[in-house]
Amino acid sequence: MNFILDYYNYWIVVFLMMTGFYIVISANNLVKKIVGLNVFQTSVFMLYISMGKVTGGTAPIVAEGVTQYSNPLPHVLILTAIVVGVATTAVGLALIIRIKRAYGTVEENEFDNKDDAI
Amino acid sequence: MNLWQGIEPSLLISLSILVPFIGALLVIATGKNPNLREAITLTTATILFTIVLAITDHTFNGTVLSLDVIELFPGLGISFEVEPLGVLFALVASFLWIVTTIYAIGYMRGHNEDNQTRFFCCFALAISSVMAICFSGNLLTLFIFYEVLTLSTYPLVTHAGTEAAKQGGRTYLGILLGTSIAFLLFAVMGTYSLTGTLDFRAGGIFDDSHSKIVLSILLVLFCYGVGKAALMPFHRWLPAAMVAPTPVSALLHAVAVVKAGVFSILKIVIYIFGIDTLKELATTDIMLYIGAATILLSSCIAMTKDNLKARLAYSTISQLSYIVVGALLASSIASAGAALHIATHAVGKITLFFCAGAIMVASHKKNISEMAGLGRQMPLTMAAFTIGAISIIGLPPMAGTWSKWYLTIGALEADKLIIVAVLMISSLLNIAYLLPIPIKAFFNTASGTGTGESKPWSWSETKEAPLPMLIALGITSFGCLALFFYPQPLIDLINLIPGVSTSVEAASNLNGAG
Amino acid sequence: MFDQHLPVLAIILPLIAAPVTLVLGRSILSWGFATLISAWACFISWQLLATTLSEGVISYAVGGWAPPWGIELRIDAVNAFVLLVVSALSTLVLIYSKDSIEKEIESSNHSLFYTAHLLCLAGLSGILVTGDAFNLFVFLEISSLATYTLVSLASDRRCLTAAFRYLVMGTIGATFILIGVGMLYMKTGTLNMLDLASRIDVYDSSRTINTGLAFIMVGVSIKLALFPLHMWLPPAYTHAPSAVTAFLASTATKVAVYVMIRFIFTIFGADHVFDDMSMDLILMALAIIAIFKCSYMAAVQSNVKTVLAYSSVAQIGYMILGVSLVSVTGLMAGLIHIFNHALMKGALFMAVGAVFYRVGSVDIQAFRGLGKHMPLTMAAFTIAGMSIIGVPLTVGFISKWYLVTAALEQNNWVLAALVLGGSLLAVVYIGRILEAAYFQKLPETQDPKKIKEVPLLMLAPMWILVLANIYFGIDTSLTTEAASAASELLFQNTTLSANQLSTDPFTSKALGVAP
Amino acid sequence: MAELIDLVLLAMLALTALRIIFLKDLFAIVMLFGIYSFLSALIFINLDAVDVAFTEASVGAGISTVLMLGTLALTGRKEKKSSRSSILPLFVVCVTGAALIYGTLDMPPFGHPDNPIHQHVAPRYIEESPKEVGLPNMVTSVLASYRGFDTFGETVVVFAAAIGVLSLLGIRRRKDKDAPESGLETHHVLHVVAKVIIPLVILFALYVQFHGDFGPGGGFQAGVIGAAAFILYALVFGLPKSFAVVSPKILQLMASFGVLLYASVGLYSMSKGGNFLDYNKLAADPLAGQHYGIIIIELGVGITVFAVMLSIFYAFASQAERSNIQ
Amino acid sequence: MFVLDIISSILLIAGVFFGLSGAVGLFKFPDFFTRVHAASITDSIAAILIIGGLLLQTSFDLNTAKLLFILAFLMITSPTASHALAKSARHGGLLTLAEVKEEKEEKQQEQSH
Repeated sequence: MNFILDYYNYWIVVFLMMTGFYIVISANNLVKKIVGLNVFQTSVFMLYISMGKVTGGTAPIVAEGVTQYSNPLPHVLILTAIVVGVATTAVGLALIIRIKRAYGTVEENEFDNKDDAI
Repeated sequence: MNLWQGIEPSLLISLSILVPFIGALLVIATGKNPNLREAITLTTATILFTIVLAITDHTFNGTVLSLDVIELFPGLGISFEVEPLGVLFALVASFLWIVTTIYAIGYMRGHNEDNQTRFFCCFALAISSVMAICFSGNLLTLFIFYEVLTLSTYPLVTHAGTEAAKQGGRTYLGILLGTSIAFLLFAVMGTYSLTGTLDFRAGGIFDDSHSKIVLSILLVLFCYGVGKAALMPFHRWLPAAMVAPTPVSALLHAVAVVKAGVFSILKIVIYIFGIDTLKELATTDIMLYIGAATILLSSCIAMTKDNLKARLAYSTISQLSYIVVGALLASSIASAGAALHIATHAVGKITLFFCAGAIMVASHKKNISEMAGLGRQMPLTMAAFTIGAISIIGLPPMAGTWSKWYLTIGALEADKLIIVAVLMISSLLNIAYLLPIPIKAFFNTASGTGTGESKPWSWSETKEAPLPMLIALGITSFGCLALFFYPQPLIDLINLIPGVSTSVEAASNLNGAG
Repeated sequence: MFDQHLPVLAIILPLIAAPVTLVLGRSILSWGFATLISAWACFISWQLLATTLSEGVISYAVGGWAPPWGIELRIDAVNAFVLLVVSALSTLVLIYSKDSIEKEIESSNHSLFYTAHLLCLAGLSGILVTGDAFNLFVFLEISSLATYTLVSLASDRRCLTAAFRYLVMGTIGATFILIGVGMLYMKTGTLNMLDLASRIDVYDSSRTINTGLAFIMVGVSIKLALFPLHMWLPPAYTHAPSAVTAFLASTATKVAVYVMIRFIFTIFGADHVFDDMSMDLILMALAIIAIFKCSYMAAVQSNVKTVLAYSSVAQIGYMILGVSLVSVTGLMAGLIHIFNHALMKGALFMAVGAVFYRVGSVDIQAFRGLGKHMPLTMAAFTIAGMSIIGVPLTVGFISKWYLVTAALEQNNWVLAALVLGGSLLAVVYIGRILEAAYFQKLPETQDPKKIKEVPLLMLAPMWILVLANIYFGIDTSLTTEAASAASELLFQNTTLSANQLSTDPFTSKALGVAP
Repeated sequence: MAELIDLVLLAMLALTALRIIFLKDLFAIVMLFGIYSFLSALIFINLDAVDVAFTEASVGAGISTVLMLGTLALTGRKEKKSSRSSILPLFVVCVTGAALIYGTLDMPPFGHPDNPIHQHVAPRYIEESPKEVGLPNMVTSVLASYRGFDTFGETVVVFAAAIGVLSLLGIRRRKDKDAPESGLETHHVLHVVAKVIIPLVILFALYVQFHGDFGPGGGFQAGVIGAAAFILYALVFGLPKSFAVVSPKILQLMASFGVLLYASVGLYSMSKGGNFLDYNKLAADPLAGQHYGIIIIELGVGITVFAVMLSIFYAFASQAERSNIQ
Repeated sequence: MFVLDIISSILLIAGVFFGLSGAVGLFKFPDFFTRVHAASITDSIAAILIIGGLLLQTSFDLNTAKLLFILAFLMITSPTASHALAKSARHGGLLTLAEVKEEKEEKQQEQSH
């Protein structure tokens, strides 16, 4: 029981990651792929944040009478990672729009048929 | 006979390699003007020959010429060192280059080929890499210039640019590059990792510490890695290369390239393995018999060929195997015979090829069956052909006699009677596929002209090849004769090779010692 | 005055130059500026290499915070060596691209192209120079984003789908790396590479650490297109503008290889990765499959750029093979091949770009008869091709030599034979192109007057690379010196991290002295 | 109690994710992703990561969703039936997941105070940073000072994204005046309300920008919120009007300027003899120096993010207009 | 403070009730406009009640002010949102139930004639 209490968080997060990962590699629609990518990354962020948590700690902002702070480092890393994620998303979506204009579809198998695939 | 007294001996090596190279550049530069271009080629060839003569001079005086160019890997690099065997080969190649150039001028013009500049340029490049091979001081250098030779002759093979030529070129490049990368380089690096050196040393670089099995494997790798030696089953490239213009076939595929192959094998056998080590290897005999088989088989194939050049090509294959066999007999006399055969066969075979080219230019005949009665039209050519043929067969009074003689003695000394038998049989085969040609040419009347022999023969009906070609023919066929009556310089040169001697008792002493 | 700042300058020069280039706008201006900056960066990395070879490791604490609290830039022979390759290639490609992109990228995007190129350069340099695992991720993303942009700049619509695939695969790879780094951080509490190295040993053979290792390996393998994960590379290289392909093919994957080497040797320690996890067998198997499968694929393609792309995957196989041999010589062979392959592929792709510039197609049919009409370009192509094959007196021969030597050192004769056999396939795919170029006539559709040599600005960098191919194939002192120094250093690290246990990781003593 | 909330939220997340897999309506998928993002933001708050939550809510749920919707407007909202088999992906995912689960088994227990990461590097941030950097918000001080180089790289990533989107889409300004006036010009209520709200939003953005040192917030959040204000304006009053307010060209300049501002701080500290981004050298008193440095670089980040986000939106929106006209 | 707690909890519970009812309505109601009506309950009355409840929980300091701000924002934005939704739906030519019925009847009359 204690074991489960220690790890349930990680396990659910892993499950979420894999859901996102599955969407990425299984989806045929490019927009859905991008959504999956975001779900995947957001779940990874959760992994980081949950490792920074200290039970009984508070947000790492100095306040009187608080001794136990959660770990600020993962927060910093994830702040960066989130922005990186949105940057990638933007470029990906822009690509999708261009693909739509060039091929008239955003379904992977369809525009594969329109070109001789390499 | 040393015109280059003034020059620092070790400089001669670099000269001998650079001169043809510069010649090639000049040829490109003067490509617009054929006369100038060919004059340059000719002068380059002559200069080169004098240089090689000078080097020979030094070798006889016993001065050691060596030159380290650059270190590719720590303790291993491109380096040159003159030794008798190389000098012998260099002499042959550079001398025949002059002759071939004269011939080629006549041929190319008579045939008015295009891309002549590329032709002469690549030709010079090939010669320069041959020189480098001759004087290479270690296995790496040998390998590198072996590759360069392959690549520089590829354009010559595909010279015509026709589909057939490209096909031939593919086979040529495929087999030569393939074997050399897959086997030769492998063997070279294996040797390096075993001994830590690649230098050519008298008596070989292997000692008893190395396991005989590995050495046996290496030997096989070397023999097949040097694809230019055309040991069966890697001989296909040589007939394929016959699509090239005849001068190319003559010099490169009767002399330079193939001889570079057998030369490499000789050199590896003598200076890497060492004759004594060779005796103890299991695979030596195997390769020996493969060589013997090649001799017989290719002679048989030669008989079936009607195309003259193809027949000569297969004859070349069998003759090359003589040298391989001689090398693998692991007896000093046999090695001497092999070395000598490089020279004698070169002279003989180039004569034959010249004749083939002359016939092609003069009467546009490729096939032997069409050549009946040709002797009346081209008596000189056919006479030369006869001389060359006899020399190849090894009958006195032609040069071929000596080399075969020594080979046979060597075989006897190594008491390998089978090999003796093989040599004899193959001589018969040579007779069978070479002599009929001149006989037909002289004594049969051309099939078309009905009863030709009724009217006497007169100069009027001769249609000889252009003059330069005839000159070349004359020189080489004279060479065949000369080498029979005056082989001494070459033999002396060969006797300088460590562990190799033409005298039976010296050999036996040496074996006793070894 | 900036001497002690060289490590950071190598990154921030292009980083700062990028926005300036965007502001400059006009194509010619931004070209000149970008080229200058890149050349300067190249000079800096040269200085860095010289310094590291003479004085050893340079450590630079960004923001003045001593590692592991701040971010450390750490330069040793390894990354200085690769950094030199990257910056030098970038400079040459920039010179080349001025004319090349005229044909391939619409003029409104030229300044954006240069900006993206500089960003990519900055990202790659950052990956190389940084000594911090997470900082590496950030710069990885910078370079990746710039790369997607560069690939998608081409005029052919297929570049879009190629770029998208690249983006998805690349992001997955980056996220895997992120997961892996997270697991390491979770067990050790630090992100600084050396500190990680010293603290991982405490938790050695922990399941979390091993999973982290696995994820990082997979992520990096995606980035470097190791065999089963290479599917994004051929389309991307085929449809990207030629200048971009020349740059990426010769730098991006190399940097990924460096990352793998860095993680294996410096952080996890070769003994752990190879002995405990027997990662070397996996890598070796994949590398060999890559060499043969992709060389074969290259031999059957009709688009020359695709041919070269597949050949790149095969060549990466050689590098990984060198790494997987777990010997100083093997690693050295890998590093040398990083350098040499950059030279060959750069030259090859530049030549192909030149052909596209004149003929407007890179199909193998388009090469017919070019030997006569574009002699210099095709000569360059020929020599570089020889180098790929591994013909003596070219760099290709050198790397093959060291690779085979490394294999034979371990008496692994089969492997040596395989390596040599692989180069036979190279003969095939290069031979096809050369034959078309030299032994076929120009098709009637092309008028011979239009097909002439390309401008000097395209020829010059191409030939600089070709000459480098020959020069470094003959005088190998620089490459061998740097590479051997690097590989010895890496193996030291492996042993070092083991006995760092005794020293206290909190003190910066174990982390090398900050200048 | 906290664990309970955590568990509930995680469960909701799992449901949302699964739903995304099986839905075919892309619009719904995107909306679900927005929800997913918000839920994860809640989890972040629950795990004491207020700054992250703030960023996730504004960047992840805000901008990303808007961009996805913009894309959907152009690509259509229905996903076609795909013929591809889902066996291989499922297999890959299962393997990866199994590996991850295997990896979790040796992880330090969740939330345990003496986990390695709370022992090794972080303690200094927690104990020293108020004295060394002088900011109550440790995240900001680590972000901007200890790991300032990361943040610099991150700003450049954003910039790179702008480059990518511009090179792909470009911002086309409509030449033809007779084209239908876009925006929601008939919604008078919207106009009024927007006019009321937008200033407040901008004010809030500024607050977040400059209060970031003391509470949650900072350059990124501020930049995004500011961009949101203008996006609202563009939505309500139409693209041409907002072009008139902030033209794309100016945005490009701003984006570059932000990065350069950040870099200039580093260069200045170098010229003062410190290392790159060494704020201690910026002023006589190290603490003051840190303060100046952080404020300036946060400003740089804010400007860049604002400019980039807005111009990305411009690019997407101008595409939409184009397709409307055609 | 006991009284305040009770009041606040009452408010909270009421708010939650309205929120739920709004959600239920969102699912149950027949057409778009009625659903908008149901949804707008959630973010008008429910929000007011919940925030009111929270207000009583605070110790009347900065947080109180913040909550009030939020409330004000919601009061402005959520009606506007619902309005905009309905209006644009109307622009898009969406009909209310009644209108749909009328149309049906007209059709039937036409057919009967």
